[in-house]
Amino acid sequence: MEPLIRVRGLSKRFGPGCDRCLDSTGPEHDTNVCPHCDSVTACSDLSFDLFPDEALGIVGESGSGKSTLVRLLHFEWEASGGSMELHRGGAAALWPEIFADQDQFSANLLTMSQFQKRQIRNALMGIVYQNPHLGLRMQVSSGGNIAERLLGAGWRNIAGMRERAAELLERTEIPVRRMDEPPCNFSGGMQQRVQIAKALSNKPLILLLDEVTTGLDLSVQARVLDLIRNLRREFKLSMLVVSHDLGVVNLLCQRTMVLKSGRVVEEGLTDQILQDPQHRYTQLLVASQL
Amino acid sequence: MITVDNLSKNFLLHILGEKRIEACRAVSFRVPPGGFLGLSGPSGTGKSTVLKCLYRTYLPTGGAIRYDSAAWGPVDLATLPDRAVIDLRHREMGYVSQFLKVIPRVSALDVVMEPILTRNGVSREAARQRATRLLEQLRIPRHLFDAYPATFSGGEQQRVNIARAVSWKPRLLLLDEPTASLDRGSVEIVLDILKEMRGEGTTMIGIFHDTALLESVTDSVYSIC
Amino acid sequence: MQLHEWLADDRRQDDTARSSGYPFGFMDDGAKKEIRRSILKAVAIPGYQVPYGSREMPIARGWGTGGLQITLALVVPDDILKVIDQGCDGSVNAVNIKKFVAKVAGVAVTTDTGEATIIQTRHRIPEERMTDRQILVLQVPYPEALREVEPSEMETRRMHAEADYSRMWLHLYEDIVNFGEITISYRYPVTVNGRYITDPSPIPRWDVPKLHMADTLFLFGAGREKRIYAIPPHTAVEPLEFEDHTFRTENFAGKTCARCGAADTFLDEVIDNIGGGRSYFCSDTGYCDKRSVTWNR
Amino acid sequence: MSYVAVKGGNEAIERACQLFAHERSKGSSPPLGVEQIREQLPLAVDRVMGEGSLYAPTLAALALKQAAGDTFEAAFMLRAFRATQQRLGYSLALGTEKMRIVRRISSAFKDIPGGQILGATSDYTLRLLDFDLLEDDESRRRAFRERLFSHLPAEAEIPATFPKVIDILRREGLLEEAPDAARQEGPVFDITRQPLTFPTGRSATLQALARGETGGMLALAYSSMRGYGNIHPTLGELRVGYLPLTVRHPVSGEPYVIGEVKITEAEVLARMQAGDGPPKFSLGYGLCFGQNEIKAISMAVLERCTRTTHPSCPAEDQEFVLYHTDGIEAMGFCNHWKLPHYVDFLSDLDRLRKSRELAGVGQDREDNDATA
Repeated sequence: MEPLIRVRGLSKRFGPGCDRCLDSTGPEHDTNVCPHCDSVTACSDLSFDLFPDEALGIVGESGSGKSTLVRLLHFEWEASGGSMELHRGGAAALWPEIFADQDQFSANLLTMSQFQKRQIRNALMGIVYQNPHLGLRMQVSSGGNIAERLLGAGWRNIAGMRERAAELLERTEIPVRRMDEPPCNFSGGMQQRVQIAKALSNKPLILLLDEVTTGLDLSVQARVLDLIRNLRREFKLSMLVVSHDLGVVNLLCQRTMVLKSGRVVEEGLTDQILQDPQHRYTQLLVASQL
Repeated sequence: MITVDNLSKNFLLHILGEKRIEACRAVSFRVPPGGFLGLSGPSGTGKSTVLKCLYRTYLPTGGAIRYDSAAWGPVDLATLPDRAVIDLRHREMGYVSQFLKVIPRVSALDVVMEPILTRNGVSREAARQRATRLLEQLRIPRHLFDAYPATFSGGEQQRVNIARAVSWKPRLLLLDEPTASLDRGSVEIVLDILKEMRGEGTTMIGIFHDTALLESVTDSVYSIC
Repeated sequence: MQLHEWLADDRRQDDTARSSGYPFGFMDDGAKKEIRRSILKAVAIPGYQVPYGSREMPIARGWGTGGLQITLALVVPDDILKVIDQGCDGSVNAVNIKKFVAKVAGVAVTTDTGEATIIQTRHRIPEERMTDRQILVLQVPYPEALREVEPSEMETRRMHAEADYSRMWLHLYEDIVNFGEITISYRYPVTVNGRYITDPSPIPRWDVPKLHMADTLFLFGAGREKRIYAIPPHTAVEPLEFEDHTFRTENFAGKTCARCGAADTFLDEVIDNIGGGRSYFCSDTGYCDKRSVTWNR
Repeated sequence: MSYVAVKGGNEAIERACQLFAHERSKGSSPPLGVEQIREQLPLAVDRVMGEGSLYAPTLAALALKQAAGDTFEAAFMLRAFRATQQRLGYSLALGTEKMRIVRRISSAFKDIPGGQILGATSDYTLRLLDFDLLEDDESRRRAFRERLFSHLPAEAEIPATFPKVIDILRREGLLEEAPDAARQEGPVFDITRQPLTFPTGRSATLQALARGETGGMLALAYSSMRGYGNIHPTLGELRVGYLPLTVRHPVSGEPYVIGEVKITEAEVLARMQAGDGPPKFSLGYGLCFGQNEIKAISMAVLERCTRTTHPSCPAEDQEFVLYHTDGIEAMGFCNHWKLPHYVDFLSDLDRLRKSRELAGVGQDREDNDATA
C-alpha cells in the first residue's frame, strides 16, 4: 500500500545557523539551541510516511519540534530543508501540474509557490490548533468560520453552505441554533469542536491535530477525543495527532513517532512504544505516565 | 502456518542504568494450519512474551517468526514493517489478553460489533445480530449490552473480551490465559466456541495455567523452561 | 480620436497652453510618460492596481487628483472634455476641474455625453452607453476593495497575488447573516476578467452592470493612494454575489424624474421642505437636459 | 559650555529668550500688528482659539505674534492665560438651529431645505500660487472690493433658522437615538476641573476633542477613514456661523444673550450597526471654535469611532484618542526631551556597558570559548 504523504529530511532552523549546529544539538545534547551561534534547530531531518486512513501519533515534550512539524506541513512556516510529496491518488485530478507524467508522487510541495501551497492546503488538509484563537475568527459567526473554507474552495450558495455548516456542527455535537453566534461566546470544548467542524468543512484527506485537547476539562477532552475517533472512522481520514499525552495517542493512533530536541528518536506500533520502548527518552516518557 | 525459530527477547532498560532483563531464549516451534499449540511452563518463563513477540507488541531481540500470510505470503513477523503488521492484525491475527483492554465510553455491544464492521464489512444490522448472539452465548445479561464494560466484573469483562476476539473469525488467534478469571460454566462455553472456530480453520496458540484444560483443548504442547 | 489619426496630424503647440506659463497638460513630459506607461500596464492586467508616482495637483487630495492626472496625461488638443460629479456637470468641483483642464490643455468642453471624447467622473457612470471612441476616467478614493476586511496594504497585496479572497466572501456571508442581505451600497466589489477583485469606485450598484463587456475603456485613478487600474473594453466584470443572494441594483419603482419624466435613470432624492417631502430628479444632468428638451416639446 | 551646571546657565537662558524675541523683530519689514493678524489670518486665530479653548480673537492674535506663528506655542499661551481667569458661570444649553449661518452644506443630499450655502471657503479654489499677492496694497484691495460688490443684487434675505438635515432623518427613524449622556440632566463634566477617567461620558469626550490639536485629530480620523476600523462617514451637515450665547440673568434669572461665538459644527452619518433593532445610521458630532472644518469633521468621525463597542483599531479606542489629541500635553511632553536627562542617561550607559560585558562583546567570540 502506498503512503498518502511522503516526508523526507524535514528540518526547520530559526536564526543564522552555522556548520556546527547539527552536531551540537539533538537528543544526545538534550537541546536544540546551538551553543555556537544561538540558532534553534526546531526540527531536523524528520522522515516518515502517512498512509491513507491512518492515525499517526507524534509525541514529545515541549521543545521537541512536534508543533513545528505541524506548522511546516500546513505550510505556515517555510521549511529550511527537506521534502514533502503527495501521492497521485491523493489529488491527481486537482493539480495535474505538480505530478511529472508517470510519477506516483508529486514534486516537493514545500518548494512550490505560495499560491499552489494554499490551494493544496485548502483542499487537502484541515487543522485544529490547541489555541482556538489560531484556528478561528472569534468575532465571525461559527457558521461563518466554516463557510470561509467553503468559500475558499469556490462554494457560492448561501443555503448550501449553511446546510453544510449545520450538518458539520451537528456531527460535532454543537446546537445548530447557535450557528450564527461567534465562537467567542462558546466554551473551550465547543470552540475546539467548531475548529473540528471547520477543519472537516471541505472533506480534507488529512487532519492535523496539534494538542487539541490540552487544557480542556477531562469530561470535555473525552468527548472531543471520542468525536475525533468516530469522525476518523466515518470519513476515512488520515490524521497526524500531536500530543504530549501518551493516553491521547494511545486512544487514537495505531503508529506513533517519538520526538526529542527536534529529532525522531523512535517510531513504531503504538502498543509496542508503550509496552516495549527502545530509546532511552521513550522509556523515560513512558515511565513518567501517570 | 507459523514457524518460530530460535526466538529470544531481552529488555534493555536505559533509565535503570542500562539494566538488561532476559525474557525468553531459544524458543522454537511449528504450528500447522488449523492446529492448536499450547504453551506451558511455570509463570515468569516468558510464555506471554512469546505471544507478544508474535503479535509484535514486543520487538523480538533474535530469531525468526515465519508466518504464511494469506495477504502477504510467507513473512517474518520479527522484522515485518509496522504497516504490514497493522494490516495483518486487521485482517488475519487476533489476540486475546488476560484482561479486557477497555476502550473507554464504548458499550459492550459496540465493542464486539466494531471488529465485525471494520473487518468483515457486513451491514450494521448483521453485525449487531452476530454480536448479540455471541454475548448471549457467553451469558452476558441483556441489560448490560449498552453499558460500558469498564463497569463490569472481571469475568464479564473477559467474556466480552473473548466475544470481541472471536467475533470476526481471524486466521490466527493468540490466547494469553483467556479463561483465567472465568467460572466453570463459562470456560466450557469458551472451549465450545474455540472448537467451533477450529472447525472453520482458525489456527491457535494459547496459554492456559490449568494444565488439564491445556491438554484437553490443544493438539500439542510446547513447554518453555 | 484614434491614436493614429492624432499622430498623423501635425499638432501645433496650442497658444492658450503656453500663455498659462505651464507646460501643455500642466504636468511635465516625464510625469505624463510615467502615467501613460502605468495606464498601459493597467490595461494589460485588467483589475490590477498599478502603483505610480502620483504628482500633487493644484486641487486637494481626495478631490480628484488621480482622475485629473489620467485626463491630463491622455488629453490632446482636439479632445472634447466632459466632467461630472455625482452625475452633475454643474457640480462645483466638476466645474473647477473642467476649467482647469481647459486652461492648461486648451480643449473644448461639453455636457453632452455623446459628444465627449474623454469624460472624467466622480461616483457615477453616464446613463448613455459609451462607445469605443470614448474613455471614461473615474476618480477613486479607495482603490483597494479588500480594505473592507484588511487594513494593511502589505497584506491585501499578498491576498491579490494569491487570489486569496475567501475573507472578502466571508464578509459578504456575514452581512447576509447579520442583515439578511449584502449591505454594500456603493463600491460594490466586482471580479474583473475572472481574476482580480476590484473596487469600481463609489458608484452606486445601479452603474455596476455598465462596466461589464462595455465598448468603452474605463480608467480608474486614485491620486492620494497612488494607484491606477483599468477595465478594458469587452472585459467580464461580475459583482460578487451568491447563487441564492444575487446582485440587485437600487429600486426606483414608481418614481420618475420630475424634470424629464425618465423612469430608467438613477434618481437623486431632494428634500423639499422641513416636513420632509421629497422630489426626484435624474442624477445624470447631461442626459436629463437632452431628454427634457425633447420631453417638454 | 555645559548645559546647566555652571553658574552662567541662567544668564544663557535669559540670552536665549532675548535672541528669540530679536529673531522676531530684526527684519526690515514693518512690525506685524495684532489687528493685522486678527483680520488677515483669521483661520490661524480660529485654530489657536480652538486649541487654546479660549474665545478671544485679539489675545489669540497676540499669542500668534508672540510665538512667531507657532500655533502650538500660541495655543499653549492662550491655555495658560485662560487658567488665570475666574469662572463666572455656565451658559444655557444651545440648539444650533438658531445659528447665524455664514456657511452651510450637506453632502448627503443634492439639495436641502434652506439650500446649500457655500459661504466663504477655499475648498473650490485652484491651489495655484497667486503671485499678484506679492505686491498687495490697500488700493488693490479697495478696487477688488468694489468690483466684487458692484454687481451683487440687493441684500438677499437670509432665513433666521435652517432645519437640521439629521432631524429630518431622525424623524424618519433612520437615525440612532441620541445616547442617554446627551439627555443628562446633571452638571456638565468639566475637563478643566476634573481629570479624565475612562470610559468617559460623551460630554467629556466632546470637550476634550473640542480643544484637541487639529493635526493630531486629523491623523487619527484619517486612519479610520482609510480603512482602520469600519466607519464610512458621510457628512450629514457642516455649518459655520455665529452662535448666540445666552446666560441666566444673575438677578432676574431670565435668559439673555451676552454675545456671539463663531463656531464650526459637523454632523457625520456612519454606516449602520449590527446592533439590536432594525439597522440605523449612527451619528458622529463635532463642534469647535471659529472656522476649522478639518477639525470639526475629524472630531465628528473620532466621536463616532470612540463609541464603537469592540474597538478594533487605535482610532476607535477612546482612551488612545483622548490621551493623544491634546496639543498642549503632546507638544509639552515632546519638548520635555530637550530637558537635561544626563542623570538618567548615565544609568542607562552603565546598564548597557554591563550587559555588553556579560555578552562578552569586545573580545573576540572564539577566545571567549577558550577562557570559558
